[in-house]
Amino acid sequence: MSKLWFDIAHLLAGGMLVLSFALLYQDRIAAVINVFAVQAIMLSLSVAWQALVQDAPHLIVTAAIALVVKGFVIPTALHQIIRRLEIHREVEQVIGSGLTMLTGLGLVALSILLVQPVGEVSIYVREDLAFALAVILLGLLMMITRRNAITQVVGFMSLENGLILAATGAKGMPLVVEISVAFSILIAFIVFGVFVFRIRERFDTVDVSALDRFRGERRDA
Amino acid sequence: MIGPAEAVIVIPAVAVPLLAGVSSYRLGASLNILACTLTLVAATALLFGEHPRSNLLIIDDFNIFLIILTTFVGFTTSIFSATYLAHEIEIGRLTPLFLRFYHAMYQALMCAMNAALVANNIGLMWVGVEVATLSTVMMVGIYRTPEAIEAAWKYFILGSVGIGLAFFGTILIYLVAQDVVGDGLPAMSWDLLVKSAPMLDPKLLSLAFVFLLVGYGTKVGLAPFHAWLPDAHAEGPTPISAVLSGLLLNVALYALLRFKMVLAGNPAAINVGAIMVGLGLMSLVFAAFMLYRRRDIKRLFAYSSIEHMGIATFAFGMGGPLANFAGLLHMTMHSLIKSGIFFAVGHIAQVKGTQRIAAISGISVTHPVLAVLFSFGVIAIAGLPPFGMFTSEFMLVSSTFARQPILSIVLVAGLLVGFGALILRLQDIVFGDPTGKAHPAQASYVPAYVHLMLVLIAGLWLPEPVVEWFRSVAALLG
Amino acid sequence: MALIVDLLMQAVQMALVVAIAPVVLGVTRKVKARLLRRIGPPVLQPYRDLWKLMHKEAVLAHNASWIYRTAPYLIFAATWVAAALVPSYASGLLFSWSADLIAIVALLATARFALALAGMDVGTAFGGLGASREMMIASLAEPAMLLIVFTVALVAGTTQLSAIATIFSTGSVGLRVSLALGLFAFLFVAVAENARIPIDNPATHLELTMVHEAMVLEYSGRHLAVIEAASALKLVLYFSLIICLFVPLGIAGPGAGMADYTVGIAAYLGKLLVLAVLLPIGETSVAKMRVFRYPIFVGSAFAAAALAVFLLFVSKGF
Amino acid sequence: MPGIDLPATTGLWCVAGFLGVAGIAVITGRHQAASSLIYGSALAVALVALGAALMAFLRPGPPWTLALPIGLPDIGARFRVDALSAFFLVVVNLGAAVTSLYALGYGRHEEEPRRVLPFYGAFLGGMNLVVLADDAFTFLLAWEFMSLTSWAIVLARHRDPANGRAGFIYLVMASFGTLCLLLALGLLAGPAGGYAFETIRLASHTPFTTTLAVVLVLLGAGSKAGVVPLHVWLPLAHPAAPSHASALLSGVMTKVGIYGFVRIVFDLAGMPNPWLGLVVLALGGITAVMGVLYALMQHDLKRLLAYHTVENIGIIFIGLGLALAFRANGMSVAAALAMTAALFHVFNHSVFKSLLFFGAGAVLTATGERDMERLGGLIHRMPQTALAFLIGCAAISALPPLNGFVSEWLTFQAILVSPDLPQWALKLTVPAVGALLALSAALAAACFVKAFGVTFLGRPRSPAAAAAGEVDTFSLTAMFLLAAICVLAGVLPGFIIDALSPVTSMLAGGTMPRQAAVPWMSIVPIAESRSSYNGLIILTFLIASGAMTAMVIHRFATRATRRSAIWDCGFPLDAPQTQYGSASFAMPIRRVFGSVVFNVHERIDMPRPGEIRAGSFRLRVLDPAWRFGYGPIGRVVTAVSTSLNQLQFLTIRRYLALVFGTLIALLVVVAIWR
Repeated sequence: MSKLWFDIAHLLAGGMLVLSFALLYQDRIAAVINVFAVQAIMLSLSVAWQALVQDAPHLIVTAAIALVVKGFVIPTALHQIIRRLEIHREVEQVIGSGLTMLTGLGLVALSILLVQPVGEVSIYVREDLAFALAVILLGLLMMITRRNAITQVVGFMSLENGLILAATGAKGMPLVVEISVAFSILIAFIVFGVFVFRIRERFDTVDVSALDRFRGERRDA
Repeated sequence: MIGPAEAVIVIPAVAVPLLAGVSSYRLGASLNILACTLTLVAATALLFGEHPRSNLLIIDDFNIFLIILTTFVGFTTSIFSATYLAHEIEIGRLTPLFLRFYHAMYQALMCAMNAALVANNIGLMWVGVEVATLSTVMMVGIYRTPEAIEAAWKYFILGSVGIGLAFFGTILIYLVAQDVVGDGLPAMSWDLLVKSAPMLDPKLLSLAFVFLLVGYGTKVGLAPFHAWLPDAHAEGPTPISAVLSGLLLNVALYALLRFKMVLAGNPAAINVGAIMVGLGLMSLVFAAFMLYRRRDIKRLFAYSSIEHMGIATFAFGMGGPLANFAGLLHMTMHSLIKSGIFFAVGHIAQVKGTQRIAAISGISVTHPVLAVLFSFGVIAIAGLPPFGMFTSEFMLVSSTFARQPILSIVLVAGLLVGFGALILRLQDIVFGDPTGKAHPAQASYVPAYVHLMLVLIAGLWLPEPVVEWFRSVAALLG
Repeated sequence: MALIVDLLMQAVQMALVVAIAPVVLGVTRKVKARLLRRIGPPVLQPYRDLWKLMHKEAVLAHNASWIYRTAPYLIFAATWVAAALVPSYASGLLFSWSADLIAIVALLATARFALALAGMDVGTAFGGLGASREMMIASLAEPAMLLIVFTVALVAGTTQLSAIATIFSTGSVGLRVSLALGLFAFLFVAVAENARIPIDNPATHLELTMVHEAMVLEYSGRHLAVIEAASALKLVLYFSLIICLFVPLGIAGPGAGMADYTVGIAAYLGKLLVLAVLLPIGETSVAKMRVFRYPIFVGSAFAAAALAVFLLFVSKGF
Repeated sequence: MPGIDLPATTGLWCVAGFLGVAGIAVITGRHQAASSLIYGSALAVALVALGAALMAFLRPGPPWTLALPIGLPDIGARFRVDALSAFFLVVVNLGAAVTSLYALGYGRHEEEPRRVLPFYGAFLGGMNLVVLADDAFTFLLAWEFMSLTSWAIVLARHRDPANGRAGFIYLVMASFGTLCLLLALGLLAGPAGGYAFETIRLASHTPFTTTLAVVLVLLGAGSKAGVVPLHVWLPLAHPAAPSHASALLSGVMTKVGIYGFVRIVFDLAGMPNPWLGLVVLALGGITAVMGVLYALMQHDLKRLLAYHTVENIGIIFIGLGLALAFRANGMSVAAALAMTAALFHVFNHSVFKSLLFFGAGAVLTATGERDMERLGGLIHRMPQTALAFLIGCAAISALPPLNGFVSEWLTFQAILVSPDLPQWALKLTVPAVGALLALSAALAAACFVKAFGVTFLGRPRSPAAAAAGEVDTFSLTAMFLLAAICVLAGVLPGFIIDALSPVTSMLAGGTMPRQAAVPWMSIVPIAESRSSYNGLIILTFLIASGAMTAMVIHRFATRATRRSAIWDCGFPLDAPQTQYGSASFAMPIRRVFGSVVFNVHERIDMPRPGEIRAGSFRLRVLDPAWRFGYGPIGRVVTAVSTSLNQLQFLTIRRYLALVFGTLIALLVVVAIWR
């Protein structure tokens, strides 16, 4: 296929990476959710593009799921939650965003370093892979640098975006659709959990006020 | 027509909706046992006849004994859980509605684990492991106590991250294999992967393994990915602790080993052994020290599971026929003993009405039979003869010292530290003046005794076929 | 015929040591008295004492056990057997090989064991006091003694007393540093073992200082007689040890004739007399020690003997 | 040919028999007559085993071997009876038989027989199996099984927290030992895993391997035997068990530990360097003196005996160390002498230590007291026990003409040969060790004067002691049997020495001169000119001269005897506390050695005259092994576990951070690695 097609694929993947950085940078929850929605849409675009490139129609399903579930349903749900829990102005970071950014850059460098040296695998898959890996690592980074449950969920979801990106990048990989469905269910569970257990603050406890005394084997037991 | 290999997946799968529909918990429990029995029968049927490989399923020396082990422990646990849950219902800790859910999830778990074991496809195996994780998450939280929910939540989050990383590793493996084996299912099937291992790109392979190690290592409970394990064991219902420790950890380790086989076939790939040795030793030593400060009896044995998974991982990391043999034996013995211990612990916690070690003492006075059962279990898990774990630790330590004296010193130190903690708690619980209630436990000791009997036999004599399986697998593991 | 003679000689040896033991004691007492400007009892007084004791009734405490009654005989027997095995006037006697120097030391330990038990039998404060102090002293004196045995054995290449005597009497050994040290140590040990000043005073009954007397405090009559005889015998035994280890001159070797034997006996008696005179001189020239200074006294003997042994291990030349 | 493996087969059947006895005990444990049944059948099995062992020991042929298709795959479970194992089988089963006999009476007083009976048979079986085993796996399995069963017996009186502590320390130390042996055998077997002793024996080991293995075995077997500073568990665990079990633990199981040492070091590990002999020697000397000093400080009769076991182990190790040194220098006769001395002492100690523990058990059943400060005057109440115990005391104090003296005498003779050793360090160590040995012998005498004097002589110090009564016939029979052996082995040592010669020729490559050839049945270590000893004649002389004296006295003296009150220098106090007790007896020796060896704290509170309050005397003796060895280790473990324990309470985010960190680290590794 012509080079252009790959460049577009790269563009989309690169766009996701940039959005991951935006996620890291953002510290107001509402904004974070919006950025994530954009990333999800970007993902669905790139998946759709892959479907076109690999002429694998079933990938369209994945793209659709990504668009609908992660682009619209979940963001709206999250917006509702934060409104319900009155934390939409919450600003919470463990380490300053500047440092986070630097770490993020380091991670990107690392992932490129890891994937770059070319083997038999065709070049563009490689570079796609580098982007995907970077997105994953950044998502993980986001999960551990945010105290707020919602932002952590978002971090996990962007990690999962990276996974889908990689999976769809792998030509002719079976079960991709099923797996993306499974992941969406998983995320639904998490969001559901956040909602039901009313996790206001962090993943540490289901409910700070009620549970600090209940963490397994308290020191003072 | 479905052969036994498919049956071990299909039977539980069918049982799931069935059990979800049954309202009477007695009927549910017996149906549960029935399903497990059928699965066990199907599994034993695997011993006979040929099993043609497909791109999805495969039966070879490696997974056949694990399948039988899994179905067997699943079966005994189902018997145990019947009596256990009856008691839980009595004291009103659970409602029949939850039991319906519980039984369904139990079968889902069995189905998932069997799927992961018989899968010839890394994707299918991944799905199996993840479904198993989710179903156990459900059951860990079933008591709805704040601790239980918190434990389930921790398990859920850490598990999901593990899922993600493992999946990325799987994708990488596919990508690597794709160029050699070709697109689609073949590029994901074990036997082809192992066969074509030498041609695969070593660098990407190593990268993939790192993700798989972290992903599945979280399931195995290796330190520092272990955090979910102790709480999940301590807060969930005891039968689930039994299958978690006894089976799920094994399945995850099995997955890791399959990938190790692939890398072992590729000399240019990174030295997996060193990494596994490091993680194994870390888990062993860490868990050994953690054992001392445990106040909750189930959490205590959860940490001992971490310790033993560490030992097994260390063994496979060392490699070589003896160490691999020891590792396989260790896996097997651990799942039998540990589930047996959890049976005993469950009964103890029920009769004493608490899981706090400080509140349990002198059960050899009040419940001699239970005490003997428990003591034998702990003695076996501590690696004392004449039980099977002594054999595996004998092979491991002795063969290691001849090759890596320093490592084996660390290993021995860790073993000794853990040993001390276990014996200390054993004496606290079994001996001394009795505390708490003395009323007889209504419990079925049979499953636990069967487990210990098997372990005892294995300690004195290993059947020929088992030795053969272990040998061939050990050779493959390199 | 030869066997008869041998048996006879052995018997003579046994009879001899028993017979002369009291008089040796008597001599030491007489000399000591003289040194203190006293007339002192006649030399044969010990015999009279024994005879008197034998004809007094024995008074036993109500709770005295059979150990109390048999101990004196066991003590005497052990000491006697030991004394009989030390070549006095002739080496290579019939039974001399039945026990070597180590065994003789051990026989004395047996006697001490019995004595200490006898002291504890009645259950008085003094008995226990004596026993415990006796064992404390012994625990230092016995190793010293054994090290002396090592010294001699390493020089002579044997622990067989008569063999040692034979070798030394030839004078081929010459003067040795190690043996000098050994002698020095041996004298200390002998003083300690025989309850002489400065360790113990056989004449005193001042409760807090006595050791040997404290153990036999309850004894009376014939039992006391036997014990007294045994301690006299022990003194002779140590004298004979000194004689045959360090001055074995004039001792009758194996296969000697009557003449040699008579010479031997004469020489032996002469040497005994000299020692019996020397001992009190030494005793009167020092003062009694405090109980807890014993370790230093006996310890010095131990040290000397140990030094001797080390020297010999390093080189046979010393 | 048929019957060639008869002893091995019989041995295995006896092991099965012992296990069967254990099985019966599990079934019939509740029943009244259970204890008689169990101990009776154990006695029967032990006698059979003893017979087989004696047959193998006295009629030495080629080793009898046997392999069963169990245990490790391919290697199987191998068994072998050669001269060495035959000797130890005799020791083990002699102890087992006599103990079972004793227990027929003693066992009746057991309040919770179900906590003892099942493990008794298993324990005996385990010990036999250790000696029979001929491959590393079987050996260690039996070894650990032995520890495990004895641990259960130690915990029979589990309600006393002190016993719980004892059991814990015991099992941990035991498993430490097993791990050391495991490492040693693994090293000798090599990475290929040639675990059969035959393979190890034939393999050629590098000097480094041998040295390392010997050191590890010294740790492993030494901890089982009770070598200082690995002895701490012993004085805790041995007294905690019921007395007949204590006898087995102290008298027999420690010997199995010695067997492990001898088997691996002399038979399997190849030819070690003479310096190792020096190490073993020095350890032995230290162990002997420390052991007896600790023993002297004890006031608990059984603990005193347990500590004294440590001393005897030290003496045995002195012999073994000398044997190592001599063998390494090719002085085979001297090596044989030292080895014989050690093994002879193994036999002797198993006999008289069992006897003494039986005595202690008898006292315990009669009075319910172990504390010597509350005993006394028992010789009137239980004369037969007293007599047997006295013989035991005399024998263990190495007094002629009993057996203890013979083995110590042989050890001294071995020391006297050592100037011929070439190595200077050895030249200088051996005399020092000789001095230590002499010291320990003398202290042992003091120790047992105290043990017997305070317990059996004097006046009763408690009503329980005053009301005691003689024990049953079974116990007495057992005790007098052992006493008789003490005397016999003392007066006729030649036979045992000759019987040991196949062992020494196998392990030391030489033998002592044949004693049967020596006239008058005296024994000769090297040559008659050097030294000889004849217990028989000594005994005859003692009896003869004693009898003669008695006759003379009774002929010429008055027989008149009067019983009266104690004189006690004129002011007798009838309070039994005025007697010398355990602490006061040991006081002078404590003053001499105590301050040096261990920090003794004496607190004396003396009321001034006229004050109306009780005076008090407090004594605390601390074992330095605790202060400098085990205390710190325990503290370290606690500290580490406490600091690590915080990882139990992190937040999920932190746990995720851990995962993330590890992942990144591994990724970096991969990145660098290529």
